[in-house]
Parts: sequence; structure tokens; C-alpha cells
Amino acid sequence: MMEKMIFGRYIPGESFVHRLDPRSKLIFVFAFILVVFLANNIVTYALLLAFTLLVILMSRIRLYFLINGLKPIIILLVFTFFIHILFTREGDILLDLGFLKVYEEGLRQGIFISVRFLVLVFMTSILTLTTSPISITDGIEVLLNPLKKIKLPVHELALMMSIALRFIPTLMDETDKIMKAQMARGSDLSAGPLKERIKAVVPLLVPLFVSAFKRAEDLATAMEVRGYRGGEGRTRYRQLKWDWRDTLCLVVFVIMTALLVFYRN
Amino acid sequence: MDIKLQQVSYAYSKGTPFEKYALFNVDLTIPHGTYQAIIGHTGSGKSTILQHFNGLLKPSEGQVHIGERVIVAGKKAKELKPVRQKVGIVFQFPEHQLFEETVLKDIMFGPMNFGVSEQVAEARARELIKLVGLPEDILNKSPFDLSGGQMRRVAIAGVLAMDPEVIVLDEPTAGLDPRGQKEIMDMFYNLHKERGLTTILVTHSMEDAARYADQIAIMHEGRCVLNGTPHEIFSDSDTLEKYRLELPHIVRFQRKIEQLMKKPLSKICLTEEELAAEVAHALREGRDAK
Amino acid sequence: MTEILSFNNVSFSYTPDNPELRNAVQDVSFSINEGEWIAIVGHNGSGKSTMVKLVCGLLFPQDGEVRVMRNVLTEENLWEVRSNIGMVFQNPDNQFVGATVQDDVAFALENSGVPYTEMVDRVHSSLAQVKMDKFLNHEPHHLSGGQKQRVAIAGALAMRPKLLILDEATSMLDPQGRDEVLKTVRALREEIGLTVLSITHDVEEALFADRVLFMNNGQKYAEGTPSEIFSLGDKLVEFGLELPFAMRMTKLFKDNGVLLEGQHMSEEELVNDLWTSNFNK
Amino acid sequence: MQKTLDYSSSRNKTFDLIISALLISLVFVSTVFLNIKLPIGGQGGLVHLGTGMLFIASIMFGPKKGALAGSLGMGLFDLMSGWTIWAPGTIIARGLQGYIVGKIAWSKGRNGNSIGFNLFGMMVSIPVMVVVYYLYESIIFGNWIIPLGSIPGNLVQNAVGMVIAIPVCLVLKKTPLFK
Ligand SMILES: Nc1ncnc2c1ncn2[C@@H]1O[C@H](COP(=O)(O)OP(=O)(O)OP(=O)(O)O)[C@@H](O)[C@H]1O
Ligand SMILES: Nc1ncnc2c1ncn2[C@@H]1O[C@H](COP(=O)(O)OP(=O)(O)OP(=O)(O)O)[C@@H](O)[C@H]1O
Ligand SMILES: [Mg+2]
Ligand SMILES: [Mg+2]
Repeated sequence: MMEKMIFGRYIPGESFVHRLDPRSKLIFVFAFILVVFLANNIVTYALLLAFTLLVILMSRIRLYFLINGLKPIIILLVFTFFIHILFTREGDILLDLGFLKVYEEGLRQGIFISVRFLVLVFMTSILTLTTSPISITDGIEVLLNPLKKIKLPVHELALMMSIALRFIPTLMDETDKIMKAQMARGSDLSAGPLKERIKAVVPLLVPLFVSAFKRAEDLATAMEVRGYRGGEGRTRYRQLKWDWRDTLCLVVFVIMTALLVFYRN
Repeated sequence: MDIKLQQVSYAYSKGTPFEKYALFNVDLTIPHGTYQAIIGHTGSGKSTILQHFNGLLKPSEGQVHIGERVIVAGKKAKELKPVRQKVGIVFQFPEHQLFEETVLKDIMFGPMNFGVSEQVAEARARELIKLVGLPEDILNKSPFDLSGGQMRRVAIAGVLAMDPEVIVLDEPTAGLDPRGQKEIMDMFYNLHKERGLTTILVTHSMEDAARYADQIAIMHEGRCVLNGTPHEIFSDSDTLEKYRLELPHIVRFQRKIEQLMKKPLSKICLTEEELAAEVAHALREGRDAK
Repeated sequence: MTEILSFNNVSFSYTPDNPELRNAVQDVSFSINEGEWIAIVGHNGSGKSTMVKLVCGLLFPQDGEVRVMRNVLTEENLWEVRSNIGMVFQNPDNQFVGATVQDDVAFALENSGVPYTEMVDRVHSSLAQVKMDKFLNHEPHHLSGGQKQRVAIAGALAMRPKLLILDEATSMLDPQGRDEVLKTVRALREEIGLTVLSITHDVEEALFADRVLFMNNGQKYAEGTPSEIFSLGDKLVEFGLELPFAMRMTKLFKDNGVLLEGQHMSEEELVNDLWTSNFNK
Repeated sequence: MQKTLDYSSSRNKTFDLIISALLISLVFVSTVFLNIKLPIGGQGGLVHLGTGMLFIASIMFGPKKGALAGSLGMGLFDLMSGWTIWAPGTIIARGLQGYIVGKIAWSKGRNGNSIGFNLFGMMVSIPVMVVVYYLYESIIFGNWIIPLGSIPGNLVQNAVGMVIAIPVCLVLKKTPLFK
């Protein structure tokens, strides 16, 4: 369970996409999400789709992982498609079943929106599949650095995130242990009548919370004696490197945006 | 109540890309009333095996007999409560399971889950708190107000209160000072003797295994490679070494003395008292022979 | 000899407004010189960890003073003092800050603003000192307890501390992990003459120290070389500890009428004595 | 255990940071790992306990930490489990939710000690969360109807969260650690 969650997303690798700086990936994906909404005709949607496929290829992520990640969303996708077909009543009628009429515009909308949705999901997934959470945190920290001027505690937020990530496996283990210990004492979250299962939550969450609190105390002590006193005057051990790949990546992005603007209606 | 593992294998995250076998074809029988120790290097599968003893984990292959109950791989096991009542487990650092407002309520939690009435549960709590060596007035305190050693004892009382026939201990004394360790180990030993509890001890301490156990099983890389009496297990240091284990301190010391005397003592001594008497005896014989 | 740390009549209570409860630390005095290895032993709750917190200024004494490198510890020189002390605590999981081994070792260096290139050097060399240099990018949950503790030691070493404090750093480890950590500390003592203050229940561990402080209920009950302390015999047992193996055996042998000359702390001595007293005649 | 005793202000800041970090982990872990199976509801009736943990975090530690725990804990879940595109919506919706619960539960020095206000806070936060998600989803689906589908699930999750948070907070508030 635990292994599945933590590593199910990030898949280490050496591809072009993997080696990009997290900053360029973040900027890219974020801008991409906005630009997607520019598309409004066949050419532009095709452009988006082609581009996404290119990125997938370059990331060398096995399709299996992408499709697997898609599972929970596939129903939504199908649903979206049909809703558009059912509710859009413009253009020629393509199919008439009496109780149900499929209009040309409906089909178009259905396809477009589905493609948009798919492209968004794929592109954001590629980000998390090729970038470890800790690199994402690093990237966000550096990108947000200018906001320190308006007193946003960027450094603290990043450190917080990295500690949170570091403690997830520990707390998962802990949860598992407490759950087992309470099961051995006859209180079970996964079996029995609903009332019993809900009652089993208190013996699980209370020790979990208490233990997290104690860990926090220990960790605060450890950090303090190791000289931690806020972000001021700190140097960084984790360095980010921006190289030609990243610049290239953004140039390509600008070109793509230009094409989108040019070809949209 | 006998516990019997037949050809038990267990895989974590079975059926996922992260599947990992932690037990392979383990056969182990623990007859009623035995004090069984399980030793092995870190990661050898000790904690995994002990969770099979009350159905917390179900075997991926093979079957587990717990008294009358049989848990078979692949079949749904329903209503494990009676099994869990009969087999109490004291996990490592059991103080992490405390959650109630008062010590009393926390000790009563287990038995009441198994349908014991409030009066009976309370009576048990009052009896057990003394047994684990704590004053009765602690019952009304919050468990979070106690010291680490006291919390450990309360948690142990919470498991004993279920009145199990089998008690399974996973490193029950880690982190305690030497006196605390000895008191707790002696308490379990007395329970074992007086109430005839089947006791299963998972430990890294060869000393405890040698001192208390009737039977010792060695786990190595997910297999149960050896099961025998302490004398059998500790007479063969080569085999132990193969499984990355050490002889108990006392046996290593006996070996040194034997080298010195240039002849073996008549038996392997598992306690310090035994060794002292044996050495004295051998020396006296040696002197008489001269 | 240069004094590194001293306590002068230090008392501390977690509940100053409730004088009925005993102080966690009561009127303790001692001093440690450069290059020494001091062990503090005592039962659970005898005040050992509280003393450690007093050393690094996490707590301040209500009475008496703590001096680190001859300066009285105050709010002002706190950070200076901390940069000279390395600490390893009991729970390996609760002191690992970084996402990977190397990030964790670098943490204290980042805090004190060490420049990047120097950081890289120091991270690598201190990991090499504890023989963890092959694990640079490992994540904490893929390490054993002993390995985590060695990383913690490396994290302390990277700061080039004058004093390394181990607060029961081995008590949550399995025997192999404990061995790893103790071997590491012993090797470091030989290589760089580090001053070590180790806190433990484990009497066999205390045997390696130059001097032992024996705590009971917040007070220093005795102080001396290991042989002086362990000759207290039953007092140790009474206050929650035990005697080292060789001493227990010596006593048992004597009770059984085996001829022996003296008291022995190490097995070698005991075996030698057994030899000279019984076979060599 | 009074954690403030003699500790410097830097220590308290560090402690706050770490507590927030651990609350983020806790919310994440409860979302991924802890489920209760209900006889009704979407996704096979599995309801995760993340919302409950979010409520607990807000009630025990106030609006700021509640908001952080909610937005980052659950945002991280989206990021790591294939719902990446939902993450921005989650960060806003859950952040607001945690903030509202904490703000109300901690209003006028109540510090989460009034069950009435805790309950009120949770109630108020629910429509906010539902609406934010609705708006966000209508943008990504480009449609006003599909996102209606997730409302019942959200309501069930919140209801379960409340049912859990109330007793857990009651017990936690009584432990000496959180006095
Ligand atoms: N929840 C889990 N998921 C995946 N693998 C696990 C899990 N728990 C244990 N393992 C693996 O199973 C093997 C056996 O682990 P187990 O905890 O039973 O060992 P152990 O003998 O109890 O070790 P220790 O002496 O350290 O307690 C190990 O390789 C471990 O990494
Ligand atoms: N935060 C605290 N608040 C109140 N009392 C405390 C606190 N920490 C420790 N104490 C008490 O102070 C005394 C000394 O505790 P300390 O932790 O220093 O002991 P120790 O010798 O380190 O014990 P152990 O071997 O269990 O680690 C104990 O009686 C303990 O209950
Ligand atoms: Mg184990
Ligand atoms: Mg301590």
C-alpha cells in the first residue's frame, strides 16, 4: 500500500524530460494549463494533442503508467463526452433515435472538451511522473522567492513541505502499527457493523496524533541544536541548474502559443 | 491451544508491482503451554510471522491453525474476534497504542471489545495493574502523564486484560533500563508458569531466549530454518553464524573457559548461575583427580 | 587540560511552582576535559536527558550554572555554543530532517551559512568518516536504525564539533545496529580525538568510558572510573542498573567457591585470573 | 508537559513549522491510507478519513495550521495519485475549509474548546468547499452539469469527517499534551 502510493507516481529516469530543471517544468505546465483554453477549433486541438504526445514520447514513461493513472478519471471523461452530446443542440442532426438526437455541434464539443481534459491530465501527470516531490518543492521555492518581499515565508513553506514528505512513510508505518495493535485489542476499522467501524476511529487517530506531536517535539529539539533558527542567513545545499534544455523548452512553448493564437478562430 | 503454521508464505502488497515475499513455506508448531522464542537477524520476517498468530495477516499460501480455527490462504476469514481474544499481542513499543482518558479505561478497552462486562473488566484492570508492578492509584491518571516505563506496563496490562491463552511478545523491553527489562521479562515468565500461558517471544536478545524459552526458532530470510531447544540451538555456533546471529554472552564465555581448561564442560550452560556451578564442579573434579 | 563542559551545582525542575515534586536535576556538578569520554548512566527518569537539554540551552537551570568552553551558557551565546556541540538522540526517526542522507548531513551547515562548495566537501568527508558515503541519495525509510544513527553522527561531525553527545543513541537499535554505532564512535575517538559524552543504560557500553557519572533520581550519586563505579556493586542494581557481565560472573564464581584474586570488569581479566588462580599452580 | 516552559521564541517558531509539516503528512496519510466502507456513496462506498483529519487539525491547532494541513496535505494527495489537475482546486477549497473551521473554532480565545463552535465551524466550511470545487471543476470540464456529480460524494465525505472529528477532538483535548 505504502510503496504503491509513494513511488507509484514519480518514476525515476534519465529522459530529456526527467533532466529538465523543475523550475522550467513547473513554468511550462502552469503556462500550458492556461494556454490550453486558447484552443477552439480542430487545428488548435490537434496541435495540443500532438504536442502532448511528443512530450509523452520524450519522457519515455511507459504508457502503462499513464493509463493506470488515468483509471479513476476515465469514467469522468466518458461522462463529459456524453453530457455534451446530449445537451448541445446546435448544427445539423447527425443521428436521430427519436428520444435522442445527436447534433454536429454536440459531437464537436464533446470531442473538444474531452481532448482538452485529456491533455490537461496527461501534461500534469507527466510533471509528477518525471519530477520527485522534493524537486517540485525546490522548484516552487525558488520560483516563489520574489514573494519574500511581500512577507510570504517561502523558505519556511518549502522546509515544511520537505519535512512533510520525509515523514509520510514514517507516519504510514506508524498508522499501520497502531491499526494492528488496536485490531489485536478487538477494535477493527475494516470489519464489523458500521457503528463499530466508526467507533474504531478514535483508538486509531488519537495515538496517531499524539505520536505525531511527540515526534514534532523531538524534531524541534534536534533542529534547534543543529542550529536552525529560520531562513535568514541560510545557504542551500540543493542546487538547481538551468541549462540549454530548459531554455529550449520555453522557446518551444512560446512557439506553440504563437501557433495556437495564429490558428484559433 | 496449539498454534500450527503449515507451508505458510506471505507477500506484502501482493498482486502489485511492489509485491515482496517476506515468508517462504514456513512450518512451525507451537504446542499449548510452550515458551517459544523466535530469533533472527533484522528483516528476517519475525514481525511478519507473529502477525499470523492471530489473523492480523492472512497467509498468501499455506494455512494457519490457531486452536480450532484454521485460516487458509485465499479463503475469506470471517469473525476473527474470538481468535484475537485468545491470542494477545504485545507489539514493540506498545505504549503507542494508549489513547483513553484514564489508565483504567485504557486497560478495560480490550476486554470490553470482546464483550466482557464493565464490572469484570474493571476488576481485571485492578488486578493487573498490581501484577505489572504499578500502584493502584495510577488507574485514574491519564496515560499520557506517565513515564515511558510506566506507559509500557500499562499497555502490557491492556493486552493481558483480554485474558488471552496465548501471549505474543515483540521485543517487549526495548528502551527500558536493565531493572525494568528484568522485571517485565520475569513477570511474563511467571505468568507463563502460573497460568500456563503459551508464550511466544520475538527477540534480538540471545540471553533472554536462552534464559526463558523451551523452544527457539530461527528465522532467516523469510524461512524458519531451525527449531529446537536452547541447548540444541546454542551448541552449534557455526550454524548460528551462518544466520548472522551470535551465541549468548554466557555461552561465548563458556567457550573461552573451555579453551583454558582444554576440555569441554559436561553441558552447555544457559544461565550465569548454571555456568558458575558447572565451572566450580569441574575445577573440584580436576583438583580431586590430581 | 582544557575544560569543555562543566555543571556547577545545577538544579532544574519542570514544575517550579510545585515544590513537592522532586527536581528533575538536583544540585549536579561535574566537568569534562577535552579528549575525554564520559558516560552518564542511570535508571529511566533519573534526569539524564534533562541534563543534555541543559547543555545545549534548550532549558536553563533554575539554580547553578552550565559552562561550555569556560563560558557560562546564556541566551546570548546559545547559538555559538550549539555550533560546537554535536548531538545524537535516541529515536533515529525523529532527528532525520533532510529528504536524503546528504541533505540531512548538510542541514546544520546550511543553517550556519557555509558556502556551497565547502558544504559538498564536508558532507562527503563526514559521511566517509562514518562509512556511509555509499548512501548519499538514500531516503531515510530505506535505512536501518543503525545507519540512520550513523548519518546523525555524520551530521554532527560536519560541523566539526568540540563535543559529541549521544543521548541513548543505541537504545532503540538491534544488536548489530548498536555495534555499528559504537564502533563508529570508538573509531572517531581514535582518529580525531573527539570528546564524547554518552548517555546510556547499557553498562557494557559505559565500560569504554574514561569516567562514569552515575545518576539516581536527578542527583549525581557517584562519579569515577568505570572500575570505581562498578565496584559499587549492589547499589547499581538497587538504582535500576546491572553489573557488567564479568563482574556478575566473578561474584557467582566466588559464591561457588572458585578461587579468584580480585574484581574484574572485563572478560579477559576474569579469564586470566581464572587461569592464574586455578590452573597455573 | 508544557512545551512553552523556558523555550525560546525561535524554538516555538520551529515547533510551529514542524507541527504544520506533520499535520500535512497526517492529512495525506489519512486520505490515502485510512478508509471506512459505507453501505452507500460513490467509489464503492469507500470514504477516506482525510477530511476528518483536516477538521481535527483545524480544531486542535487553529486556522493557519488547519489551512496549511488541508490545502497542502490534500493537494499533495492529488499530485501523487493521478488527480494532478485537481490539485489547484483542492489547494483553494481545502485551504479555505481548514481556515474557516479553525477561525470559528478558535474565535474569541475559544481555542477549539467549544463543541458548539467546532461544529458550527465545520458546518460553515462545507458549503464553501463544495462551491469552490464546483466552480473549479466547471472550468476544467467546461460544463456546468458534470461537476454536480461530485457534490453528493463531497457531502458524504464531510459528514463522515464531522462524525469522526468530534469524538477524536474531545479525547485529544483531555490529554495533558494538548492542555
Ligand atoms: N508493510 C510492509 N510492506 C512491504 N514490505 C515489508 C513490510 N513490512 C515488512 N516488510 C519486509 O518484510 C521483511 C520482513 O520484515 P519483518 O518486519 O517481519 O522483519 P523482522 O524480523 O521483524 O525485523 P526486525 O528485527 O527489524 O524487527 C523485510 O524485508 C521487510 O523489509
Ligand atoms: N517535559 C517534561 N515535563 C515534565 N516532566 C518531565 C519532562 N521531561 C522529563 N520530565 C521528568 O523529569 C525527570 C527526568 O527525566 P529525564 O527525561 O531527564 O530522564 P532520563 O534519565 O533521560 O530517563 P530515560 O532513561 O527514560 O531517558 C523524570 O521524572 C521525568 O518524568
Ligand atoms: Mg520486527
Ligand atoms: Mg532520556
